[in-house]
Amino acid sequence: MAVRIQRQDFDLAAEVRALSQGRHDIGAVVTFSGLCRDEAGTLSALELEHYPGMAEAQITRICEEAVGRFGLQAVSAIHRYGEILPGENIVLVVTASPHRQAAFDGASFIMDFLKTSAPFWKKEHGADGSAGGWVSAKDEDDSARDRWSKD
Amino acid sequence: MAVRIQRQDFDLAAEVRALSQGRHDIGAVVTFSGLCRDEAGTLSALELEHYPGMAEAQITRICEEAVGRFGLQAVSAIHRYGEILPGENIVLVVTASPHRQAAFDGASFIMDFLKTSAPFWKKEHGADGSAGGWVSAKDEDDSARDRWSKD
Amino acid sequence: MARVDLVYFAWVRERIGKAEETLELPESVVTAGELLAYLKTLGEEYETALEHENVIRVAINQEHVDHHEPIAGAREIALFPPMTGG
Amino acid sequence: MARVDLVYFAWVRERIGKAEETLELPESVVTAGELLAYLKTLGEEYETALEHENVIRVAINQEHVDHHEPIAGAREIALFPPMTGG
Repeated sequence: MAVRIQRQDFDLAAEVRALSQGRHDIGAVVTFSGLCRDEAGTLSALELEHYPGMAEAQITRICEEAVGRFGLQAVSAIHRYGEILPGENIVLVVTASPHRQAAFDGASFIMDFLKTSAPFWKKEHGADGSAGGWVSAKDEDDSARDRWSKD
Repeated sequence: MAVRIQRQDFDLAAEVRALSQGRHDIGAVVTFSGLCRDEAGTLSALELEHYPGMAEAQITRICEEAVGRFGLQAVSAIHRYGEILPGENIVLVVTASPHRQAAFDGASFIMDFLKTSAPFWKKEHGADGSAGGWVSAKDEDDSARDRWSKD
Repeated sequence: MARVDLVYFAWVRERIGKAEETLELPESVVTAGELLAYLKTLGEEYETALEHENVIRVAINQEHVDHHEPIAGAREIALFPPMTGG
Repeated sequence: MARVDLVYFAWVRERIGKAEETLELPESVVTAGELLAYLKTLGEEYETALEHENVIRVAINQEHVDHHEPIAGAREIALFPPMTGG
Protein backbone atom coordinates (compact mmCIF):
# COMPACT_ATOMS: atom_id res chain seq x y z
CA MET A 1 0.00 0.00 0.00
CA ALA A 2 1.39 3.38 -1.03
CA VAL A 3 -0.06 6.67 0.22
CA ARG A 4 1.53 9.96 -0.76
CA ILE A 5 0.67 13.61 -0.27
CA GLN A 6 2.68 15.75 -2.67
CA ARG A 7 2.80 19.08 -4.43
CA GLN A 8 3.93 17.76 -7.83
CA ASP A 9 1.90 15.87 -10.40
CA PHE A 10 1.91 12.06 -10.57
CA ASP A 11 2.68 9.60 -13.36
CA LEU A 12 -0.33 7.34 -13.84
CA ALA A 13 1.53 4.66 -15.79
CA ALA A 14 4.39 4.52 -13.29
CA GLU A 15 1.96 4.08 -10.39
CA VAL A 16 0.13 1.23 -12.13
CA ARG A 17 3.42 -0.41 -13.04
CA ALA A 18 4.73 -0.15 -9.48
CA LEU A 19 1.67 -1.97 -8.24
CA SER A 20 1.29 -4.72 -10.84
CA GLN A 21 4.66 -5.35 -12.45
CA GLY A 22 6.05 -8.86 -12.14
CA ARG A 23 2.85 -10.23 -10.61
CA HIS A 24 0.71 -12.92 -12.22
CA ASP A 25 -2.09 -12.95 -9.66
CA ILE A 26 -3.77 -9.64 -10.51
CA GLY A 27 -6.76 -9.78 -12.84
CA ALA A 28 -8.06 -6.23 -12.63
CA VAL A 29 -6.54 -2.80 -12.10
CA VAL A 30 -8.80 0.24 -11.71
CA THR A 31 -7.49 3.80 -11.62
CA PHE A 32 -9.39 6.92 -10.68
CA SER A 33 -7.96 10.33 -11.55
CA GLY A 34 -9.70 13.41 -10.21
CA LEU A 35 -9.01 16.57 -12.22
CA CYS A 36 -9.43 20.29 -11.67
CA ARG A 37 -12.50 21.19 -13.71
CA ASP A 38 -13.39 24.60 -15.09
CA GLU A 39 -16.15 24.36 -17.69
CA ALA A 40 -17.08 28.02 -17.44
CA GLY A 41 -13.54 29.33 -17.85
CA THR A 42 -13.92 31.41 -14.68
CA LEU A 43 -11.23 29.69 -12.61
CA SER A 44 -7.55 30.61 -12.65
CA ALA A 45 -6.50 27.97 -10.10
CA LEU A 46 -7.52 25.84 -7.14
CA GLU A 47 -5.53 26.17 -3.95
CA LEU A 48 -5.50 22.97 -1.94
CA GLU A 49 -4.80 23.26 1.77
CA HIS A 50 -4.21 20.13 3.82
CA TYR A 51 -3.42 19.01 7.36
CA PRO A 52 0.06 17.44 7.11
CA GLY A 53 0.36 14.20 9.02
CA MET A 54 -3.35 13.69 9.46
CA ALA A 55 -3.89 13.68 5.67
CA GLU A 56 -1.50 10.72 5.24
CA ALA A 57 -2.86 8.96 8.34
CA GLN A 58 -6.48 9.38 7.30
CA ILE A 59 -5.99 8.24 3.70
CA THR A 60 -3.98 5.26 4.98
CA ARG A 61 -6.89 4.32 7.28
CA ILE A 62 -9.36 4.60 4.37
CA CYS A 63 -7.17 2.44 2.11
CA GLU A 64 -6.65 -0.20 4.82
CA GLU A 65 -10.41 -0.38 5.32
CA ALA A 66 -10.88 -0.87 1.56
CA VAL A 67 -8.21 -3.59 1.36
CA GLY A 68 -9.92 -5.58 4.10
CA ARG A 69 -13.44 -5.00 2.92
CA PHE A 70 -12.97 -5.78 -0.78
CA GLY A 71 -9.97 -8.12 -0.61
CA LEU A 72 -7.76 -5.83 -2.67
CA GLN A 73 -4.30 -7.09 -3.60
CA ALA A 74 -2.75 -3.63 -3.77
CA VAL A 75 -3.73 0.03 -3.41
CA SER A 76 -2.05 3.34 -4.16
CA ALA A 77 -3.43 6.75 -3.33
CA ILE A 78 -1.82 10.09 -4.13
CA HIS A 79 -3.32 13.44 -3.23
CA ARG A 80 -1.80 16.72 -4.37
CA TYR A 81 -1.81 20.01 -2.48
CA GLY A 82 -0.87 23.59 -3.33
CA GLU A 83 -1.84 25.40 -6.52
CA ILE A 84 -3.57 23.28 -9.15
CA LEU A 85 -4.55 24.64 -12.57
CA PRO A 86 -7.66 23.72 -14.60
CA GLY A 87 -7.10 20.41 -16.40
CA GLU A 88 -4.45 19.28 -13.91
CA ASN A 89 -4.64 16.19 -11.73
CA ILE A 90 -5.72 16.47 -8.08
CA VAL A 91 -5.94 12.90 -6.87
CA LEU A 92 -5.14 9.37 -8.01
CA VAL A 93 -6.41 6.07 -6.61
CA VAL A 94 -5.26 2.72 -8.00
CA THR A 95 -6.70 -0.63 -6.88
CA ALA A 96 -5.80 -4.18 -7.89
CA SER A 97 -7.72 -7.40 -7.31
CA PRO A 98 -8.26 -10.81 -8.88
CA HIS A 99 -11.73 -9.82 -10.19
CA ARG A 100 -13.11 -6.60 -11.59
CA GLN A 101 -15.94 -5.80 -9.19
CA ALA A 102 -13.69 -5.62 -6.13
CA ALA A 103 -11.27 -3.30 -7.93
CA PHE A 104 -14.14 -0.99 -9.02
CA ASP A 105 -15.79 -1.02 -5.59
CA GLY A 106 -12.49 -0.47 -3.77
CA ALA A 107 -11.58 2.60 -5.83
CA SER A 108 -15.10 4.01 -5.54
CA PHE A 109 -15.15 3.43 -1.75
CA ILE A 110 -11.77 5.12 -1.27
CA MET A 111 -12.84 8.15 -3.32
CA ASP A 112 -16.13 8.52 -1.42
CA PHE A 113 -14.34 8.55 1.95
CA LEU A 114 -11.48 10.65 0.70
CA LYS A 115 -13.97 13.35 -0.34
CA THR A 116 -15.61 13.53 3.06
CA SER A 117 -13.01 12.56 5.64
CA ALA A 118 -9.52 13.37 4.38
CA PRO A 119 -8.40 16.77 5.68
CA PHE A 120 -8.14 18.79 2.46
CA TRP A 121 -9.86 22.06 1.60
CA LYS A 122 -10.21 23.71 -1.81
CA LYS A 123 -10.17 27.44 -2.42
CA GLU A 124 -11.04 28.84 -5.82
CA HIS A 125 -9.16 31.73 -7.39
CA GLY A 126 -11.07 33.54 -10.14
CA ALA A 127 -9.80 34.12 -13.66
CA ASP A 128 -10.70 37.80 -13.11
CA GLY A 129 -8.18 38.02 -10.27
CA SER A 130 -10.83 37.78 -7.56
CA ALA A 131 -9.75 36.31 -4.24
CA GLY A 132 -12.20 33.43 -4.59
CA GLY A 133 -13.96 31.43 -1.95
CA TRP A 134 -13.73 28.13 -0.17
CA VAL A 135 -15.49 25.28 -1.92
CA SER A 136 -18.45 24.05 0.16
CA ALA A 137 -18.85 20.42 1.12
CA LYS A 138 -21.62 18.76 -0.85
CA ASP A 139 -24.52 16.81 0.66
CA GLU A 140 -24.27 14.39 -2.27
CA ASP A 141 -20.73 13.50 -1.14
CA ASP A 142 -22.08 12.59 2.30
CA SER A 143 -24.76 10.46 0.64
CA ALA A 144 -22.17 8.75 -1.56
CA ARG A 145 -20.15 7.88 1.55
CA ASP A 146 -23.17 6.73 3.54
CA ARG A 147 -24.18 4.11 0.95
CA TRP A 148 -21.18 2.05 2.16
CA SER A 149 -22.56 1.83 5.73
CA LYS A 150 -23.18 -1.67 6.84
CA ASP A 151 -26.45 -2.40 8.59
CA MET B 1 -14.87 7.60 -28.83
CA ALA B 2 -12.00 5.27 -29.72
CA VAL B 3 -12.43 1.49 -30.12
CA ARG B 4 -9.53 -0.66 -31.17
CA ILE B 5 -8.93 -4.40 -31.53
CA GLN B 6 -5.23 -5.10 -31.71
CA ARG B 7 -2.59 -7.74 -31.19
CA GLN B 8 -0.02 -5.51 -29.46
CA ASP B 9 -0.12 -4.14 -25.92
CA PHE B 10 -1.49 -0.68 -25.15
CA ASP B 11 -0.03 2.33 -23.36
CA LEU B 12 -2.33 3.28 -20.49
CA ALA B 13 -0.89 6.78 -20.02
CA ALA B 14 -1.07 7.59 -23.74
CA GLU B 15 -4.73 6.52 -23.90
CA VAL B 16 -5.66 8.67 -20.90
CA ARG B 17 -3.75 11.60 -22.34
CA ALA B 18 -5.44 11.26 -25.74
CA LEU B 19 -8.80 11.47 -24.08
CA SER B 20 -8.26 14.27 -21.55
CA GLN B 21 -5.40 16.45 -22.75
CA GLY B 22 -6.18 20.11 -23.34
CA ARG B 23 -9.67 19.81 -21.86
CA HIS B 24 -10.83 21.70 -18.77
CA ASP B 25 -14.28 20.17 -18.49
CA ILE B 26 -13.36 16.67 -17.29
CA GLY B 27 -13.49 16.03 -13.55
CA ALA B 28 -13.00 12.27 -13.40
CA VAL B 29 -11.15 9.68 -15.45
CA VAL B 30 -11.54 5.98 -14.65
CA THR B 31 -9.46 3.27 -16.28
CA PHE B 32 -10.01 -0.46 -16.11
CA SER B 33 -7.22 -2.83 -17.14
CA GLY B 34 -7.96 -6.53 -17.38
CA LEU B 35 -4.90 -8.75 -17.04
CA CYS B 36 -4.08 -12.36 -17.79
CA ARG B 37 -4.06 -14.03 -14.36
CA ASP B 38 -2.28 -17.21 -13.41
CA GLU B 39 -2.11 -17.60 -9.64
CA ALA B 40 -1.38 -21.32 -9.80
CA GLY B 41 1.49 -21.05 -12.28
CA THR B 42 -0.19 -23.64 -14.53
CA LEU B 43 -0.76 -21.39 -17.53
CA SER B 44 1.77 -20.76 -20.29
CA ALA B 45 -0.48 -18.43 -22.30
CA LEU B 46 -4.01 -17.44 -23.20
CA GLU B 47 -4.98 -17.50 -26.84
CA LEU B 48 -7.65 -14.96 -27.67
CA GLU B 49 -9.76 -15.59 -30.73
CA HIS B 50 -12.12 -12.91 -32.00
CA TYR B 51 -14.62 -12.20 -34.77
CA PRO B 52 -13.04 -9.39 -36.79
CA GLY B 53 -15.49 -6.68 -37.74
CA MET B 54 -18.16 -7.77 -35.30
CA ALA B 55 -15.79 -7.28 -32.34
CA GLU B 56 -15.26 -3.60 -33.22
CA ALA B 57 -18.94 -3.11 -34.06
CA GLN B 58 -20.13 -4.72 -30.84
CA ILE B 59 -17.74 -2.84 -28.54
CA THR B 60 -18.66 0.40 -30.31
CA ARG B 61 -22.35 -0.31 -29.63
CA ILE B 62 -21.61 -1.00 -25.95
CA CYS B 63 -19.58 2.20 -25.59
CA GLU B 64 -22.25 4.31 -27.32
CA GLU B 65 -24.86 2.91 -24.97
CA ALA B 66 -22.65 3.83 -21.98
CA VAL B 67 -22.04 7.36 -23.26
CA GLY B 68 -25.76 8.00 -23.57
CA ARG B 69 -26.73 6.30 -20.36
CA PHE B 70 -24.13 7.85 -18.04
CA GLY B 71 -23.43 11.11 -19.88
CA LEU B 72 -19.78 10.29 -20.45
CA GLN B 73 -17.59 12.94 -22.06
CA ALA B 74 -15.21 10.45 -23.67
CA VAL B 75 -14.60 6.71 -23.87
CA SER B 76 -11.79 4.51 -25.13
CA ALA B 77 -11.83 0.73 -25.33
CA ILE B 78 -9.01 -1.50 -26.51
CA HIS B 79 -9.22 -5.29 -26.65
CA ARG B 80 -6.23 -7.43 -27.54
CA TYR B 81 -6.29 -10.75 -29.39
CA GLY B 82 -3.72 -13.44 -30.13
CA GLU B 83 -1.33 -14.90 -27.59
CA ILE B 84 -1.28 -13.21 -24.20
CA LEU B 85 1.11 -14.20 -21.41
CA PRO B 86 0.39 -14.25 -17.65
CA GLY B 87 0.70 -10.73 -16.25
CA GLU B 88 0.01 -9.10 -19.62
CA ASN B 89 -2.86 -6.77 -20.42
CA ILE B 90 -5.97 -8.10 -22.19
CA VAL B 91 -8.36 -5.17 -22.20
CA LEU B 92 -8.48 -1.47 -21.40
CA VAL B 93 -11.49 0.76 -20.85
CA VAL B 94 -11.17 4.49 -20.12
CA THR B 95 -14.11 6.74 -19.27
CA ALA B 96 -14.25 10.48 -18.59
CA SER B 97 -17.06 12.52 -17.06
CA PRO B 98 -17.59 15.68 -15.01
CA HIS B 99 -18.30 13.65 -11.83
CA ARG B 100 -16.84 10.46 -10.43
CA GLN B 101 -19.89 8.20 -10.20
CA ALA B 102 -20.67 8.38 -13.93
CA ALA B 103 -17.07 7.54 -14.83
CA PHE B 104 -17.06 4.53 -12.46
CA ASP B 105 -20.48 3.30 -13.62
CA GLY B 106 -19.65 3.78 -17.29
CA ALA B 107 -16.44 1.74 -17.08
CA SER B 108 -18.13 -0.98 -15.03
CA PHE B 109 -21.09 -1.16 -17.46
CA ILE B 110 -18.80 -1.42 -20.49
CA MET B 111 -16.78 -4.23 -18.87
CA ASP B 112 -19.90 -6.19 -17.89
CA PHE B 113 -21.24 -6.12 -21.45
CA LEU B 114 -17.86 -6.67 -23.01
CA LYS B 115 -17.50 -9.90 -21.02
CA THR B 116 -20.81 -11.31 -22.19
CA SER B 117 -21.50 -9.85 -25.62
CA ALA B 118 -18.27 -8.98 -27.40
CA PRO B 119 -17.19 -11.86 -29.68
CA PHE B 120 -13.96 -13.00 -28.04
CA TRP B 121 -13.05 -16.48 -26.82
CA LYS B 122 -10.20 -17.51 -24.55
CA LYS B 123 -8.27 -20.75 -24.83
CA GLU B 124 -5.80 -21.77 -22.14
CA HIS B 125 -2.47 -23.36 -22.92
CA GLY B 126 -0.92 -25.25 -20.01
CA ALA B 127 2.54 -24.64 -18.62
CA ASP B 128 3.07 -28.42 -18.98
CA GLY B 129 2.60 -28.13 -22.76
CA SER B 130 -0.96 -29.43 -22.66
CA ALA B 131 -3.26 -28.28 -25.44
CA GLY B 132 -5.56 -26.59 -22.95
CA GLY B 133 -9.26 -25.93 -23.15
CA TRP B 134 -11.67 -23.18 -23.94
CA VAL B 135 -12.57 -20.99 -20.98
CA SER B 136 -16.25 -21.41 -20.08
CA ALA B 137 -18.60 -18.47 -19.81
CA LYS B 138 -19.48 -17.69 -16.20
CA ASP B 139 -22.98 -17.34 -14.82
CA GLU B 140 -21.70 -14.55 -12.57
CA ASP B 141 -20.81 -12.56 -15.68
CA ASP B 142 -24.40 -12.86 -16.91
CA SER B 143 -25.61 -11.71 -13.49
CA ALA B 144 -23.21 -8.75 -13.56
CA ARG B 145 -24.60 -7.74 -16.93
CA ASP B 146 -28.21 -8.22 -15.93
CA ARG B 147 -28.00 -5.82 -12.99
CA TRP B 148 -27.92 -2.99 -15.58
CA SER B 149 -31.33 -3.98 -17.00
CA LYS B 150 -33.89 -1.25 -16.68
CA ASP B 151 -37.33 -2.20 -15.44
CA MET C 1 -32.23 -22.00 -52.33
CA ALA C 2 -30.41 -19.14 -50.53
CA ARG C 3 -26.65 -18.82 -50.64
CA VAL C 4 -25.03 -17.74 -47.37
CA ASP C 5 -21.54 -17.43 -45.88
CA LEU C 6 -21.18 -19.27 -42.59
CA VAL C 7 -18.37 -18.51 -40.13
CA TYR C 8 -17.50 -20.51 -37.02
CA PHE C 9 -15.49 -19.58 -33.94
CA ALA C 10 -13.76 -21.21 -30.97
CA TRP C 11 -14.88 -24.79 -30.22
CA VAL C 12 -17.67 -24.62 -32.79
CA ARG C 13 -14.97 -24.00 -35.41
CA GLU C 14 -12.72 -26.73 -33.99
CA ARG C 15 -15.50 -29.34 -33.89
CA ILE C 16 -16.88 -28.57 -37.36
CA GLY C 17 -13.29 -28.60 -38.59
CA LYS C 18 -13.38 -25.40 -40.62
CA ALA C 19 -13.54 -21.66 -40.00
CA GLU C 20 -15.93 -20.79 -42.82
CA GLU C 21 -17.90 -22.15 -45.75
CA THR C 22 -20.57 -21.07 -48.20
CA LEU C 23 -23.75 -23.12 -48.29
CA GLU C 24 -26.95 -23.21 -50.34
CA LEU C 25 -29.77 -23.46 -47.83
CA PRO C 26 -33.14 -25.08 -48.66
CA GLU C 27 -36.06 -22.69 -48.46
CA SER C 28 -37.52 -24.66 -45.58
CA VAL C 29 -34.80 -23.13 -43.38
CA VAL C 30 -36.39 -19.91 -42.17
CA THR C 31 -35.05 -19.15 -38.70
CA ALA C 32 -31.62 -19.28 -37.07
CA GLY C 33 -32.82 -22.27 -35.03
CA GLU C 34 -33.86 -24.09 -38.17
CA LEU C 35 -30.43 -23.41 -39.64
CA LEU C 36 -28.82 -25.17 -36.63
CA ALA C 37 -31.16 -28.14 -37.06
CA TYR C 38 -30.38 -28.29 -40.79
CA LEU C 39 -26.60 -28.14 -40.24
CA LYS C 40 -26.83 -31.08 -37.83
CA THR C 41 -28.05 -33.22 -40.75
CA LEU C 42 -24.85 -32.51 -42.70
CA GLY C 43 -22.57 -34.86 -40.76
CA GLU C 44 -21.29 -36.08 -37.45
CA GLU C 45 -18.91 -33.14 -36.99
CA TYR C 46 -21.86 -30.69 -37.18
CA GLU C 47 -23.88 -32.88 -34.86
CA THR C 48 -21.10 -32.83 -32.27
CA ALA C 49 -20.43 -29.10 -32.62
CA LEU C 50 -24.09 -28.09 -32.36
CA GLU C 51 -25.23 -30.83 -29.96
CA HIS C 52 -26.30 -28.38 -27.23
CA GLU C 53 -28.20 -25.98 -29.48
CA ASN C 54 -29.27 -23.71 -26.68
CA VAL C 55 -25.70 -22.61 -25.89
CA ILE C 56 -24.86 -21.82 -29.53
CA ARG C 57 -24.88 -18.08 -30.22
CA VAL C 58 -25.90 -16.80 -33.65
CA ALA C 59 -24.98 -13.51 -35.33
CA ILE C 60 -26.48 -12.37 -38.64
CA ASN C 61 -24.44 -9.77 -40.51
CA GLN C 62 -22.39 -9.31 -37.31
CA GLU C 63 -25.32 -8.68 -34.98
CA HIS C 64 -26.53 -11.05 -32.26
CA VAL C 65 -29.93 -12.66 -32.94
CA ASP C 66 -32.19 -15.08 -31.07
CA HIS C 67 -32.74 -18.55 -32.49
CA HIS C 68 -36.28 -17.70 -33.55
CA GLU C 69 -35.13 -14.80 -35.77
CA PRO C 70 -35.58 -15.26 -39.53
CA ILE C 71 -32.34 -15.42 -41.49
CA ALA C 72 -33.77 -13.96 -44.69
CA GLY C 73 -31.38 -11.39 -46.18
CA ALA C 74 -28.36 -12.72 -44.29
CA ARG C 75 -25.04 -12.35 -46.13
CA GLU C 76 -22.99 -13.76 -43.26
CA ILE C 77 -24.13 -15.95 -40.40
CA ALA C 78 -21.75 -16.70 -37.52
CA LEU C 79 -22.09 -19.54 -35.02
CA PHE C 80 -20.08 -19.57 -31.82
CA PRO C 81 -20.06 -20.54 -28.13
CA PRO C 82 -20.87 -18.06 -25.32
CA MET C 83 -18.31 -15.27 -25.39
CA THR C 84 -15.49 -15.00 -22.87
CA GLY C 85 -13.83 -11.70 -23.66
CA GLY C 86 -12.74 -8.92 -21.32
CA MET D 1 -4.94 23.97 33.52
CA ALA D 2 -4.07 21.81 30.52
CA ARG D 3 -1.67 23.00 27.86
CA VAL D 4 -2.66 22.11 24.28
CA ASP D 5 -1.57 22.93 20.74
CA LEU D 6 -4.43 24.15 18.58
CA VAL D 7 -4.26 24.16 14.79
CA TYR D 8 -6.77 25.73 12.41
CA PHE D 9 -7.43 25.15 8.71
CA ALA D 10 -9.19 26.78 5.75
CA TRP D 11 -11.77 29.43 6.67
CA VAL D 12 -11.49 28.65 10.39
CA ARG D 13 -7.81 29.60 10.13
CA GLU D 14 -8.60 32.71 8.05
CA ARG D 15 -11.30 33.94 10.42
CA ILE D 16 -9.33 33.33 13.61
CA GLY D 17 -6.38 34.97 11.89
CA LYS D 18 -3.74 32.41 12.79
CA ALA D 19 -2.80 28.86 11.82
CA GLU D 20 -1.82 27.64 15.28
CA GLU D 21 -1.42 28.60 18.88
CA THR D 22 -0.78 27.01 22.26
CA LEU D 23 -3.37 27.62 24.97
CA GLU D 24 -3.81 26.81 28.64
CA LEU D 25 -7.33 25.48 29.00
CA PRO D 26 -9.33 25.78 32.22
CA GLU D 27 -10.23 22.42 33.77
CA SER D 28 -13.91 23.12 33.20
CA VAL D 29 -13.29 22.42 29.49
CA VAL D 30 -13.82 18.66 29.25
CA THR D 31 -15.21 17.88 25.77
CA ALA D 32 -14.44 19.08 22.25
CA GLY D 33 -17.78 20.91 22.25
CA GLU D 34 -16.85 22.72 25.48
CA LEU D 35 -13.55 23.72 23.88
CA LEU D 36 -15.43 25.40 21.02
CA ALA D 37 -17.65 27.23 23.50
CA TYR D 38 -14.60 28.35 25.51
CA LEU D 39 -12.75 29.60 22.41
CA LYS D 40 -15.76 31.73 21.47
CA THR D 41 -15.23 33.70 24.70
CA LEU D 42 -11.70 34.69 23.62
CA GLY D 43 -12.69 37.34 21.10
CA GLU D 44 -14.80 38.36 18.15
CA GLU D 45 -12.59 36.55 15.60
CA TYR D 46 -13.19 33.22 17.42
CA GLU D 47 -16.88 33.97 17.68
CA THR D 48 -17.08 34.57 13.91
CA ALA D 49 -14.97 31.53 13.02
CA LEU D 50 -16.89 29.15 15.27
CA GLU D 51 -20.34 30.75 14.95
CA HIS D 52 -21.95 27.62 13.43
CA GLU D 53 -20.50 25.11 15.89
CA ASN D 54 -22.23 22.13 14.30
CA VAL D 55 -20.27 22.43 11.04
CA ILE D 56 -16.88 22.69 12.79
CA ARG D 57 -14.93 19.43 12.60
CA VAL D 58 -12.57 18.48 15.43
CA ALA D 59 -9.55 16.17 15.34
CA ILE D 60 -7.62 15.15 18.46
CA ASN D 61 -4.08 13.95 17.80
CA GLN D 62 -4.99 13.78 14.10
CA GLU D 63 -8.09 11.64 14.47
CA HIS D 64 -11.66 12.81 13.93
CA VAL D 65 -13.78 13.04 17.09
CA ASP D 66 -17.37 13.99 17.86
CA HIS D 67 -18.05 17.16 19.82
CA HIS D 68 -19.02 15.18 22.92
CA GLU D 69 -15.62 13.41 23.08
CA PRO D 70 -13.39 14.31 26.04
CA ILE D 71 -10.19 16.11 25.08
CA ALA D 72 -8.13 14.80 28.03
CA GLY D 73 -4.70 13.67 26.88
CA ALA D 74 -4.80 15.71 23.67
CA ARG D 75 -1.44 17.02 22.51
CA GLU D 76 -2.85 18.60 19.35
CA ILE D 77 -6.40 19.62 18.62
CA ALA D 78 -7.38 20.71 15.10
CA LEU D 79 -10.47 22.69 14.13
CA PHE D 80 -11.58 22.94 10.53
CA PRO D 81 -14.58 23.18 8.18
CA PRO D 82 -16.11 20.14 6.42
CA MET D 83 -13.45 18.64 4.15
CA THR D 84 -13.50 19.07 0.38
CA GLY D 85 -10.67 16.88 -0.88
CA GLY D 86 -10.62 14.41 -3.70
